[in-house]
Amino acid sequence: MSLYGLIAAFAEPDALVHAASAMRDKGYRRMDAFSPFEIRELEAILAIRPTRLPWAVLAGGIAGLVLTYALILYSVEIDYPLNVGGRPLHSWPPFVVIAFEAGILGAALAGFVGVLWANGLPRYHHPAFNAETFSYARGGKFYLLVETADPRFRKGVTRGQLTRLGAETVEEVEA
Amino acid sequence: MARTAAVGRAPPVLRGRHDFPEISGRIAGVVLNGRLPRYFWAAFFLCFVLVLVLFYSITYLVAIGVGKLGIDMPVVWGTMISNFVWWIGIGHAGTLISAVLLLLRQPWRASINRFAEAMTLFAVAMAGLFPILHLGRPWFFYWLLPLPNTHMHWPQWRSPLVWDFAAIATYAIVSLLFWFMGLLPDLAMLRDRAKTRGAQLFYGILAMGWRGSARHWARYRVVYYLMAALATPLVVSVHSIVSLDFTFAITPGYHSTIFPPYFVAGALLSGFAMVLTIAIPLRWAFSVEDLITLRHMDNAAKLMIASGLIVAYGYASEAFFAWYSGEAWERTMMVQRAVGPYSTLFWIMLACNVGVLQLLWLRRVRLNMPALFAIAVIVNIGMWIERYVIVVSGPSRDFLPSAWGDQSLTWLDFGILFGSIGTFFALIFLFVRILPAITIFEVEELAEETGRVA
Amino acid sequence: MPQIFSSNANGIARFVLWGALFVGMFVALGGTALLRSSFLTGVGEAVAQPVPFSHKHHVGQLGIDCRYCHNGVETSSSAGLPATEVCMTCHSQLFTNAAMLAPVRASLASGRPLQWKRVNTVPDFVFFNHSIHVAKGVACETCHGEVDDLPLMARAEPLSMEWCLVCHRDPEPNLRPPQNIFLMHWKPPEDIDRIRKSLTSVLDIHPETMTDCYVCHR
Amino acid sequence: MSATAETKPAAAQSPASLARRAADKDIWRSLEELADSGEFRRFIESEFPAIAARLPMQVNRRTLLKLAGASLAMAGLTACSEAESIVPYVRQPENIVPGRPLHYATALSSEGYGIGVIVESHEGRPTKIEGNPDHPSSRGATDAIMQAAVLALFDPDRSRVPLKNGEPAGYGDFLADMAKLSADWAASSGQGGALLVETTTSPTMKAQLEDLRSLYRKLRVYRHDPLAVPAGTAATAKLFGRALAPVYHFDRADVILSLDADFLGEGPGRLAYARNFADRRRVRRPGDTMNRLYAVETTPTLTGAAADRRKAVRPSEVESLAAALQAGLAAAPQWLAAAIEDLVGAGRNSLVVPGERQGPFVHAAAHGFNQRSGAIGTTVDFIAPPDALRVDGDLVALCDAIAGKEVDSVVVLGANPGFTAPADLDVRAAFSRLKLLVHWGLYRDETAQLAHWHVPAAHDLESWSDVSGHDGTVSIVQPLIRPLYGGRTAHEMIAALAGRFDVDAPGLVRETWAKRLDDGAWREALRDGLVAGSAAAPVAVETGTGLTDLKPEPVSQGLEVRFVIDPWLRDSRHANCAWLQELPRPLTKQVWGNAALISPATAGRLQLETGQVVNLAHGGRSIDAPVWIMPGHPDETVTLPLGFGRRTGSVAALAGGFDAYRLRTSDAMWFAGGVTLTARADTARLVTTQHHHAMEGRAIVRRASLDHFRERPDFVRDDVPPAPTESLYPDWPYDQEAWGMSIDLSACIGCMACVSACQAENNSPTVGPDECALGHEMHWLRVDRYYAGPPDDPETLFQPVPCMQCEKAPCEIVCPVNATVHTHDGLNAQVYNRCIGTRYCSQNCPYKVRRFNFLEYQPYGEEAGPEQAAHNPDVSVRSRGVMEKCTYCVQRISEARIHAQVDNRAIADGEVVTACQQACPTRAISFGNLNDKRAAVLREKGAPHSYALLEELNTRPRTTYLGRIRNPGNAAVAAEKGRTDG
Repeated sequence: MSLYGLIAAFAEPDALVHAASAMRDKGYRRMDAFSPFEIRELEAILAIRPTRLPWAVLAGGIAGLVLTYALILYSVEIDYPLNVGGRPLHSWPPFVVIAFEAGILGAALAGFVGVLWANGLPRYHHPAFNAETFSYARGGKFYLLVETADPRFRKGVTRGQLTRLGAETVEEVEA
Repeated sequence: MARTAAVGRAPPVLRGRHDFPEISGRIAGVVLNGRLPRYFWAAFFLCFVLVLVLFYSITYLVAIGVGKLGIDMPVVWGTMISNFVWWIGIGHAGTLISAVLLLLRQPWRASINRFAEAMTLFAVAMAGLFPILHLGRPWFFYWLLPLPNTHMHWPQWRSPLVWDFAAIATYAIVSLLFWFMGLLPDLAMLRDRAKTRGAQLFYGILAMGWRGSARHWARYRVVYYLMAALATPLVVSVHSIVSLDFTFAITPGYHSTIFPPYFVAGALLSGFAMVLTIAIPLRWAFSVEDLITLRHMDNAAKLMIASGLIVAYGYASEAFFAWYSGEAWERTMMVQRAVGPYSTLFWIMLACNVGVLQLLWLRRVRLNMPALFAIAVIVNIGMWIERYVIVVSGPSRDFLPSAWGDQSLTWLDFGILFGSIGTFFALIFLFVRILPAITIFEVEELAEETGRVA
Repeated sequence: MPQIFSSNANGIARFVLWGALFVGMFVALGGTALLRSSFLTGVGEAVAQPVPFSHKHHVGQLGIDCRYCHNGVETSSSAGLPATEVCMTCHSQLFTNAAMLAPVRASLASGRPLQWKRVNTVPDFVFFNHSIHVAKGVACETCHGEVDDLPLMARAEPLSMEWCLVCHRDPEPNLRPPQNIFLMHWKPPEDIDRIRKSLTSVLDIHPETMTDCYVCHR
Repeated sequence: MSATAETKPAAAQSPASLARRAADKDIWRSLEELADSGEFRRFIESEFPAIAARLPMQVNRRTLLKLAGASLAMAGLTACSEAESIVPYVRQPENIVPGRPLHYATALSSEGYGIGVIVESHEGRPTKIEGNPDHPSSRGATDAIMQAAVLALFDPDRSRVPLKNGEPAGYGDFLADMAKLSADWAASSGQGGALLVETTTSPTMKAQLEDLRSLYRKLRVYRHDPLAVPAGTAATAKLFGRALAPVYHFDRADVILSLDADFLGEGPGRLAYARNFADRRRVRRPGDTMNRLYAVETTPTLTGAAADRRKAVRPSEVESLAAALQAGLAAAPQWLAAAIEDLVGAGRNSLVVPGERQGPFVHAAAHGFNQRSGAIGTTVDFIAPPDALRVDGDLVALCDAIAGKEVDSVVVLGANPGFTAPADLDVRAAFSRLKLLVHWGLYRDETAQLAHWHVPAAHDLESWSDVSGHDGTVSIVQPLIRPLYGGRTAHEMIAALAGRFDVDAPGLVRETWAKRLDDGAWREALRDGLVAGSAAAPVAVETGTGLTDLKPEPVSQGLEVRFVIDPWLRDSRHANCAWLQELPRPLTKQVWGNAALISPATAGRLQLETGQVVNLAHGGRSIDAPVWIMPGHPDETVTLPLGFGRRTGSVAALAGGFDAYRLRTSDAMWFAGGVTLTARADTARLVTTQHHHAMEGRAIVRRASLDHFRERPDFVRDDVPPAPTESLYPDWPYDQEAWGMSIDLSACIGCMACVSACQAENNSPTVGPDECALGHEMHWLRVDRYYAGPPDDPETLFQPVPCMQCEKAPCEIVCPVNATVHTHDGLNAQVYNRCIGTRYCSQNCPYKVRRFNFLEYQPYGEEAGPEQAAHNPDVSVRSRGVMEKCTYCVQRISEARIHAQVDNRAIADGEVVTACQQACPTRAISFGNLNDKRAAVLREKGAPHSYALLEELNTRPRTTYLGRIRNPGNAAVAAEKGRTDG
């Protein structure tokens, strides 16, 4: 049973933020933080790159819009042209309405699928869950995980550092 | 991030200082180990009876035919359409609260957006029934979709009913996704709080292994906001399209360009009325007055009167342009609306949606829950009548007097309407039983923000 | 706290998601294919008849003209089925006491008609007219197949709206000179394309009018 | 001004109750029995396969929906339902090609007079009646009742087996009994025997009766016809010394005065008269002339509605008017004086028409005037009455004879005295004294139930006979189908009485004509539908002195009653025909019932509402009837339509209405004075298809006087919103045909023949009174009736409204599934099998001409009754939840196109005739290809007063109207009448 990393629990968001930045200053890179709600400060500290998901959403939107309009155009112009109320075959105003809705749908689906994909969800089994202390539920706690994979990781040293940063508990996490 | 609880003389969003275990504990408690009071089950049973009524009515309708509804020549549209518009309208407030208020960074949305979204979802589900029940041959409803078939046949894209289909489907799906995304962290919360294996698996599977990693949060936020940004134009387009069902037609009383904005406003009015109709009993029943505070009630009431005024303007301009158009049938139709066979309904509608609503100018009324609840219910009724009056009064007095005729409601019309209302509330009950009715993580976030300020 | 799910839960989850996707696609594609399969259209399925009448024998071997029995085909919407009399014109002389012809003789004696089973049938809201098709150069063979090879009649084409429309949109590939309408195994000459072009104009065929709904539905 | 209360009961009753009654068990049983009879077999077998496959009675169109369901449910793959049977003939009749209809000429009897028809027959199944253009009484037109003949033929309620004392018996047994009877009569030379016949014009029947009389000298013949109007012949007898019948020539009449005569709606010549009358009113250019009609009437009629000047008077006032007419200008009131002047001015081209219900004096006065003005020989001829028959009296006489023990055995041929006898005559009691009562009739009616023997009659379409038209022209009646229910003709009955059991009907008829027609002429007569040159020759008349000893009746005081015949049910003989029950009455638009009509003023005086029940008492008898406030009705007069209140027959039993016969006595057959009316508390449901009767000032029926038209030929454009000339959308090219219709509102008399023809042609269902009350009626074509002007003397306007076939159709763009789209020839096609019933199209149709199958109105499969055999096989039967509408009889267009295409030619003008156009007696409807420069419809549309309904909506209708032009003379009246809008 190999070691995945050390997970430290903090009582307050600020404590977590402080600890995280401190560890980063010590040169730790392979860290992750867990919190019941988002803590914006961590983004900089953990050097989280801005996500490219907005582009996926845009792409999804355009795809939905274009494909739908194309389908409509094909159906009225090529596949079965019909004189409906003496209106032109290509009556774009009504067609745009449908295409717009389809665009929204495409974008939303792309966003939803995208965020799951990017976050690697569903991920039912994750080392973090091995930690006895780790629980999303208690709500109050805020966790910092330092992975063994980090070049600076030394079990004892790291544990000490975390404890000194005010961690309530520091626990080894099995992979 | 500029979040503040300093909102003038309005009551605070949250009352008292909360710590996180306390919040999550209370909310999750309702779901996980909540012993629900007897009256909860009593109310649920009542709704369930209405669900059975709905099933019976639908079976009867499909087996015998739409002729058993009140519809006739010339008034071939009836309650199926007005129910549809009504329910869609109710849905809109939910999306508005969850999406628009999110974008506008309104802190007070936090504790009511969850059930508002649920309300949207169930309302849309109800609304989705009616276009199908409305059909003469419901079993062929799928012909509205561009499915591959051996007819080589397509939907007729110019028809507003096809736009409806697209709009409603999109709206339903987007609302569901948005709602589910919002639920993820709370599902994880419940997973980890669950005592029994069954609950763990149930919430665990739904939570998809969410663990609140900072990296996840970052992407999550971006997409959640994007979805909100998508939902906002969507919600406006949806009811505009619904209104186009009428505007697109040349029938007197339908053919009016004021409809889209006026329908959207009407939607918000009925929507917020429904939010209050649900929230007021809810916060009392689960004694979460400190999370769903008078501030929420107050704001919702304010939004009601705001949208209510737009609706009133809609009524006025309808009447004005009927006269201003100078077209005989538009004028006759409008006069007939006021003095004709449906005049009673028309005046009740005005009383509910314009008259009673004005009470909300008074802060006293806004903060008096029983009064607010009563007004909300009255507005709901008024808005249904509005839709019905619009649907029937036009065709009943249109171009050729020889073809004039009225429609009468049958037991089936009411069976389906009340059945759908019962079903809606039954779903709401189930929802508060198995899912957190208040967004835990956002309330915590909010608590933490306000905590800092304090 | 301990893991709720075992380590292979992730794999299972992925499998379920992808699986659902593929199953969905399979059902969609399979469904569209099924609609056109002979399993549902009944193409090529010989239908049991009260009398095992063989087109192969009467048309293929004896070379009897279609119109001898289906005498309404040029003038009427329905091609018509031969009256018992018509069968008996020959069979009062030939196979006069063949067992398989007993029902025919019985029919003539009792005045009760033979009850054949329909092979080529369209829904009753489809108004098909034989005379116009024959008049405009559409051969029997084109829709009914090479019946002179069939010991028992079977449907040659799906007769779906799709199938009808293909020809109604572009009839030219199915046209042939009127004198060859009733031929089986007709071999088009080299210059058939030119002939078809001229037929379209000579027979005054307007495909743009042939996809109007009321052409078939009234 | 809304004359009718809007009656809408809360709950609808279950659908198609008609049909379930029709599928009544015993009917099926008797059908099974029939199914084995040879001719019935052959009839069925000659049908399309599905029928014979499913005996007793299935029609292939009926199975449509099952297949439709099966096929469409599978997203429209081909209908691969289990192979249905296909059934050839055993012996194919050489002239029948399955799939090709045949047309036969014959004649239908209308109150004993013949109207020539052409019957369309599909594989031996008569499906549609059209008028015979060569027949003088039809001129190619039909009326509603004739259209319904096919439905009556297949009526499952028709009597099916002979009944002896109510028990089914064989026809053989009947003949045996008749043999006994004739033996007795031969012995006693007919002592105690009597025949009760209806009005007949059949030469064969007359000859047979004469033979019978000479065979049994003491045999008596009585005539009972509740609609009989003997006054006319009585008057001519007095006036000219011999009984004569007038034949009018409205085509020669410039000025017409009708003294309570409804010559457009009543009488054997009505179709011809309407045609001639309207032909003189086709104004296209300012130069054209027009006849003028003054109408005096005692109850609103079609003639009054068509009149240029109309005067409503109480029944008893007519005689004094006639007296004034006779006395001349001095005695006449101002308005009558004007009319008389006008008549005198027209000289020999004037015409005074006496109301046939009026007394001898009115007839005498009218004919006297015609004679003085020299009109006789020009606008009116007199012929020997085609219905002349030597009889020993009427029903009253018969009852007296029975009471006097002079008659002990009666044979009733067709008549139904059990229901239609005057109220003061106790027919039941009289008949109960008889030794033998034989009844021959189509139904097991009230009389049949009294009879010892009832024998089913053959329907006109099953019969061999002959019959004369209003001018004496004789048609040979030939059967379209063997008697479905083993019915016999009257000729066979009489022959049996004469002891001739071997004969058959065709033989008897041929016998009559043996001398006059050789075989060639006979075949010709059968082919043409009439015997050439058989029209009666006009009789030269010279004045007798009769008029002097005819005195006008005095004007009576108090409330008067005017009995009228229901326009469709007649004496109630058609009460079991759903088409007729549900066909709106021309003026009231009432269906499935009748009402007591009173004037607004009288209603005001008595404080009565439409629908309120009143009790009418006269001569010790009284009936309860709902009141109907009728604009233009004479004051202090109540109109009671006869024919309702029948309870025998499943359809008749559905109808509402009251039985006016119960108030009608033998001394007051048409008019009665001194009636007392007392209001009751309760109200009755009156079902009508039109609830609003004013045009609300909208330019719907655009109209003007002739003088105004001459000043402004395009008066239809005056003070109406201008029609848009442009559209946002590019015009679609219609380079092949472009079908269009024009309806002349001056010619339309509102007779409803078109509506009935449309129903017959297009398989439109009937829905029953309850569904009608909900506004679910299904007629594709409706004739709107508006009132303009004061309620007490309004102008009555008719406007037929079919689908307008808009080029920019609002209905099409809102259909989500392409179920209604445009065709290359500009039809607004409706694809029933694609429709899913969103009803958006109807919602968006400004003309509201679409009809929706709210429920399963046309049952199929086991539920369906024999009447489905009347269906047109070229038109789909629509299922529940499907929208339907007029498509200019697209099946007829397709038929014509296929024929034209097969012989590679263009469709000729007039080759496509819509059902409504074909039935119209006044040729108000013209239809054709607008791309055909020579098309008649193009000329109509070219007229200056041609306009499109609601043209300001820019829907570009293909159906247009010609503004209504009337000719009231006197410019002042014209101006006032011309411009007043409802």
